[in-house]
Amino acid sequence: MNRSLRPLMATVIIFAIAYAAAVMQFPGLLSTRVLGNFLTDNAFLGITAVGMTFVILSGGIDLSVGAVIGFTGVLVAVLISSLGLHPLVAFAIALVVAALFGAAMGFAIHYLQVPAFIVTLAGMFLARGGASVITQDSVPINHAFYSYLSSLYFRLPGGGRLSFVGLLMVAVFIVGAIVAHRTRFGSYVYALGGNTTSASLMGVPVARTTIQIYMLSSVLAGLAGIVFSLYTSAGYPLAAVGVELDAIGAVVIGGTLLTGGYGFVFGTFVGVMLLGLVQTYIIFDGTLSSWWTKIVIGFLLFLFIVLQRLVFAASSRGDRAPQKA
Amino acid sequence: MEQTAFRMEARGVSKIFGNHTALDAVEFGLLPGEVHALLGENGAGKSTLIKILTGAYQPDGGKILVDGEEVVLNSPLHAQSFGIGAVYQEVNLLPNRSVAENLFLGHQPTRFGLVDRRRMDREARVLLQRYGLGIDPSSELGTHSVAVQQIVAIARAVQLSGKVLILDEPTASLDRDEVQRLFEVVAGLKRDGLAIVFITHFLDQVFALADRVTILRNGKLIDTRRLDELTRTELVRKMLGKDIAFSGSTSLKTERPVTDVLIDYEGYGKKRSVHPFSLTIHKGEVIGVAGLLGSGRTEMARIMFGIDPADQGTATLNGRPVAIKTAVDAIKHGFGFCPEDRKADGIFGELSVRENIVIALQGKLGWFRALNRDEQLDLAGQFGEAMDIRAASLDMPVKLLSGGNQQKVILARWLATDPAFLILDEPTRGIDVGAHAEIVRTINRLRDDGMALVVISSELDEVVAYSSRIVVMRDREMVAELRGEDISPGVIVQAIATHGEKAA
Amino acid sequence: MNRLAFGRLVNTQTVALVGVLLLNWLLFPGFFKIEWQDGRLFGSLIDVLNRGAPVAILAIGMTAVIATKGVDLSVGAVMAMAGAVAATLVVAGYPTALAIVAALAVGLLCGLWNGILVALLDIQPIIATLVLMVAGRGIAQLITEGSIVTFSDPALIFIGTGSLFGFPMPVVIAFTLLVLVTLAVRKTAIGLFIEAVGVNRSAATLAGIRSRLLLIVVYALSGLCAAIAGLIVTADIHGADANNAGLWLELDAILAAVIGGTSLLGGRFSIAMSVVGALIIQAMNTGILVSGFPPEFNLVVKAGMITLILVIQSPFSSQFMNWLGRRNRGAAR
Amino acid sequence: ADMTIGFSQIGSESGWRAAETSVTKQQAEKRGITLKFADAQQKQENQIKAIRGFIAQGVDAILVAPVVATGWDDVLTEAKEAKIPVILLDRGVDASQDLYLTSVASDQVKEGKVAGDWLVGAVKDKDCKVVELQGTVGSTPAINRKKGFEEAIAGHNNISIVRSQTGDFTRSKGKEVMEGFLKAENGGKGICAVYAHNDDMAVGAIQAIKDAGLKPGTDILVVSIDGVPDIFAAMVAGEANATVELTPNMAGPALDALAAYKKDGTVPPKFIITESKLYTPADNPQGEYDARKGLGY
Ligand SMILES: Nc1ncnc2c1ncn2[C@@H]1O[C@H](COP(=O)(O)OP(=O)(O)OP(=O)(O)O)[C@@H](O)[C@H]1O
Ligand SMILES: Nc1ncnc2c1ncn2[C@@H]1O[C@H](COP(=O)(O)OP(=O)(O)OP(=O)(O)O)[C@@H](O)[C@H]1O
Ligand SMILES: [Mg+2]
Ligand SMILES: [Mg+2]
Repeated sequence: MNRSLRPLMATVIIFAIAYAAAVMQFPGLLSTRVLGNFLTDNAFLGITAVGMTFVILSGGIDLSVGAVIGFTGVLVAVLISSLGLHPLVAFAIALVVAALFGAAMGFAIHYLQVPAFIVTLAGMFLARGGASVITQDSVPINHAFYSYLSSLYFRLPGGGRLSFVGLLMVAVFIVGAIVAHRTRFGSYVYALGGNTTSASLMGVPVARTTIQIYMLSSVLAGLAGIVFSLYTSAGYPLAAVGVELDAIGAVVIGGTLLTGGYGFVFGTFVGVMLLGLVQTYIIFDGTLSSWWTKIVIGFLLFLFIVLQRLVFAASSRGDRAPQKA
Repeated sequence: MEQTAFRMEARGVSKIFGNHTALDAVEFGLLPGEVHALLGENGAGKSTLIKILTGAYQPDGGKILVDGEEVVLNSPLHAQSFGIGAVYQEVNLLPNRSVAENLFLGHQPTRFGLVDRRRMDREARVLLQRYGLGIDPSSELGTHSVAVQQIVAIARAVQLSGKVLILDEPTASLDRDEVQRLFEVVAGLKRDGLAIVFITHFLDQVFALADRVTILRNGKLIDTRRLDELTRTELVRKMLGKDIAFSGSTSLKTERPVTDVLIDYEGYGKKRSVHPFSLTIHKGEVIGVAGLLGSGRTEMARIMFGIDPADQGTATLNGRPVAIKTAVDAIKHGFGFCPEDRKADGIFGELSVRENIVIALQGKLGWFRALNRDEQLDLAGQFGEAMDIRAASLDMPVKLLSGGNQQKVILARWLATDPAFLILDEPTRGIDVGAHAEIVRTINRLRDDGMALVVISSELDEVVAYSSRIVVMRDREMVAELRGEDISPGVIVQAIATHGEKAA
Repeated sequence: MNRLAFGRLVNTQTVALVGVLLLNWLLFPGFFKIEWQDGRLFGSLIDVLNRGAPVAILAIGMTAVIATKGVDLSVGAVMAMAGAVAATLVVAGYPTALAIVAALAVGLLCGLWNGILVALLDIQPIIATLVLMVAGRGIAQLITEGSIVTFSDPALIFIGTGSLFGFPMPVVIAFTLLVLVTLAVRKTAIGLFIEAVGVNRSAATLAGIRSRLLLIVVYALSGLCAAIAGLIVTADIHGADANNAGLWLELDAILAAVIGGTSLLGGRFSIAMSVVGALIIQAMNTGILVSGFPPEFNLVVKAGMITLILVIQSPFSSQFMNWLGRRNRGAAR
Repeated sequence: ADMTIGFSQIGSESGWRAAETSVTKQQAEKRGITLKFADAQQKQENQIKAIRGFIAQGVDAILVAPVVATGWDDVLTEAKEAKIPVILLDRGVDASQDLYLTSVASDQVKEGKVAGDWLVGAVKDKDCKVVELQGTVGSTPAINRKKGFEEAIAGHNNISIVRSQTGDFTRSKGKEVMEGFLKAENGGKGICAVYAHNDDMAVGAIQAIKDAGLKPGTDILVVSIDGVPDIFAAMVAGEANATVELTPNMAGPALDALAAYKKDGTVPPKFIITESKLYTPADNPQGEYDARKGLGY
């Protein structure tokens, strides 16, 4: 098997085992309702994580995504509620703003050679601060189109709902996977993650690709912000605090190496679902206090990475077996 | 518009790094259908020149012409669009991607805007076959040896170059057959009218392949000549600015009296890596290790040094059994190891030359017996001088040194630990004739001082020059041990081949 | 020699610090006023030192970790744990010394845990330490049961609010730690080894450096520093606030190290400069406080300042300065 | 009847919040109710997930302490469709009133107003410069408590807020910010009172005032909101002047209303407003301290 597929396989296996174990304890977890909720509730995280996957594959990191979600939400809300724009116009504006923001970060990372960690940290402060400068309150969005979008869903047998935002996330994952694995841009992303110097000597347009990667991440975070605002019908400057860590966690659990160059978009999907499963499991359990919740999440995270290493080690044994002629 | 016959031309090109002038108004012209050797000592500026010719660096002065027209090459990609392809000195590929993708990155065949993987793999397979490489194009490049990667890099460059092909020390990690194949490919390209730049430190290869030579010294152009106007001695004199004795090929293999045994490996090996081997190494002896690509020479060295600890057999040092489970153990017992992949395993790029030299000794001394700055400077100065390291300052980052000088730094690092047993994996890779002779001399000197050495090299002439005994590896198995009369390139080749036939 | 030492003091970090301080002075004229009161120094400048101390202490450990190409996200949570342990123990009537030792031991243990995950299990540092970042705060809350454990033990409080030679204790502790750790890494070979492991771990191992042990020691140091910082903030407010102690301070500590010139890619590091970085961050915070800006602008101002400092520090701008210099010289000719 | 109730709590960001959680658990236990608890770690999205999870499990009722006012329509509609009554604790929401059974909460604007009124009464006609320690920027209580206080002092020109910064609802930031205020206002000599949006920040501010060599409660008046044990301890020491209680027992009235509704369909009032009681050193602070100590603050 291809070496780089192994962590992905590990994640998928762990997810399957974890899900089976959880269902044994709470059969309710198998209902279409829970499955539908998985997609809907994690839609904004999933969309963000797709962008984060590209960033991490290229060897970078984007700490600003949570703040960008908050900022776009507020921007969209203010554009619709205060300025009376049509939501679609507001979406377009928000995505353009997000794209510019991402481009500026990519520009700073490439041309000023400041580490991505720090540029995007400053970006996080800026977006979060910008949102609270626009408004401190949470701004409700009342618009017919909004209610239409947010209540758009297919009913599944068994009371579950397949919502518009859930499907949107799936679509973003599919497009993301195609872009990452089947386009030149995707191969450039992996190239940057492999070795920037080599990539540039091999003719990869490093500056353009870097800027595009951070643009992509910010645009997807912006899209996630729109989804979040659909989800809550409001824009709130403090929305989605800390989502960047969840997104990074999902990407890494999904088998992508933080050092860049290895990983799959699909792995991130499994990672998001795994995080969702942990949360749902804890809710179903319902006996954990605030602190035990944190301890258990930390412990499960630990368990996943250790298991992943074990599966990885087990499958890489016999890697360089001598091929006697 | 000035018209010249040159396919590509550099006029008065200069490059300055900080205070150091790496290139000083260099003139360089390439004719279509020629193989042009670019020669010079380590640090002469060869790699810098080709980086400028391929847009990886911007010149600080002068201009570049392609087909008589002035161009500004602002990136390798831009250079590629002019049909200029290059293999850089350090293998610059992506270990994390498949072989096929490394071959086609940026030019992947597409269908409906998406990369057509199947076609890409198919084309890659065909392409690699020209170089006799039967590897799976969808396998990860990083899982292959340096040599394989080198071939892939060459295949990529050839593929991209419509007009100019630049090869910076492409043969450094190739064995004879591979070199031969490469030469055939280059000859074919030459017939097709490509202009080819060829950088190497192997003068034999220069004479075998090149039509013209350009010689650089200290960043200055010394001469450009047709090769048939030059003798070997003249060439070397131009490169070094002085005469040298070819100690390498003239040294005498005196049958040495067998002295004390230093280390004795008995049935030593590691499952799934190297078959158990037995080897007795005496003080004052050089064991040469020969073998084909991927025959397991590097792996054997790593086992000897405890990086991948052996799981069977015993090692006896000075008559006492020793357990060598880590590099730290090995160093404690007076071992040293110069790895083959200098960039990945040898050099601390950001650290200074001084720190790079003292680090192994410091590692041996431990955390708390720190060498102070003066001691470090002393040591670095002493061993730097012994190895003739050309560095503007001992405090400059080692990554700014030329490839050959980096190799010398690593050697100096181990000599500073005063080892009893030194393992050198391809120590002369990428080293100029002067330094090459220097290293061969050093190996001989160390042997005479009573040190035991194991030297892995793909250069049979070189192995023959300094080895007291030669072991031949094949398929990760030690298949022959040659001594005395048998130590000659012909016998070695035969040993590899014969055993190969037997095994097949 | 003297000129050399002085020259080393004039660098982007110190210039930035002086710049921020001057800006504060423009916004608030009394900024540099220092008074002697009740046997100790008082003034905004002292506040900067005092409030900057916890992050400075975190930055000391963080710098070493970052120099090995790692990062330690758990320091904030470790601070909370150490504080919780110390406070609960003194409230339960144990001697102060025991409480302090226990808190430090907890920090050390956490650091060892991180180090083992990174060095022995080869887990990527960001994820390895994320485990403790999440779980650690939970453990701290478990100890305090979510409430603020208030204590009145004078010896413990002294760590946070006492003073020595006129300086607040946190400043004294941070300074002592800075000197000790700097000596420890520079007078031994540890500093060189840290840089070597950070630049090229594989080569370091081949050169006979015990890189795994070194990594464990470095993370343990970071944990210990976090525990000390945790004790200080706990002592400062006479209570262990497991919910908020050290919250997001890991980001400040990383920022301090980066402003201090340590690359997140590992290699060269300077602990003293990281401490200066921490002071720059605190000077910014204090400046925002005394300036009277509405709080909703805090983050925007901070983002702007960070960007400015990093742009000034970037290789790009030094190239730009070189280019300017060369052009001017060219013009003069 | 054996009832299972889901409780979606915001998180555990302060001692008061911890007390609310433990009181809610106690109240449920007292009534023989099984409580499913979910901590949202300060995130609305987690609360929505939790509520959806409760619906999927088919609980009998849901308690929510909403982290923000907006964004609840969809999930509350889902609960309504599943015929699960929802009760809001501690804060209200901007959603149609028929989506929840009742809302048990304090009036945050009033809390600020009570604090402001106390200050107006305490300083009479004297000039008074107030410094304000705000809660987390953008949080509902911070916005409302600021508003209420400003309403109370409006029209009293002798009282003015001279500085206002966020102390993030924490003790340590409260202390740090207060230190800054003291420096900025001439060593604190110009400050007559500090108004903190919660008691934790007030406790921090008290320490800062003491460190600066002034007497909190005398040189600088201290008024704040919540009524946590430590502020009563400060009152005992004469270092705090007033606090407005925010009871952690929101669950008691909520569960009572729920029980009545389940029993015979009694529809409770839409808003059950808890009392915003003012406590001063005259109200037996030692007794209040002792009474609260065991509540999990
Ligand atoms: N990026 C750089 N910064 C500073 N100095 C550099 C840089 N690159 C090369 N140099 C210096 O320029 C000189 C020429 O180096 P170059 O790599 O071109 O030599 P070379 O002829 O290719 O040597 P070798 O045969 O060892 O590969 C050397 O002295 C080297 O130290
Ligand atoms: N031509 C090849 N085709 C496929 N795999 C190869 C080839 N050459 C080398 N390899 C792989 O790389 C490994 C090389 O092992 P090792 O590096 O110990 O060999 P070596 O004799 O030192 O060769 P080198 O000349 O590369 O130094 C082999 O085990 C093999 O898996
Ligand atoms: Mg070179
Ligand atoms: Mg080898």
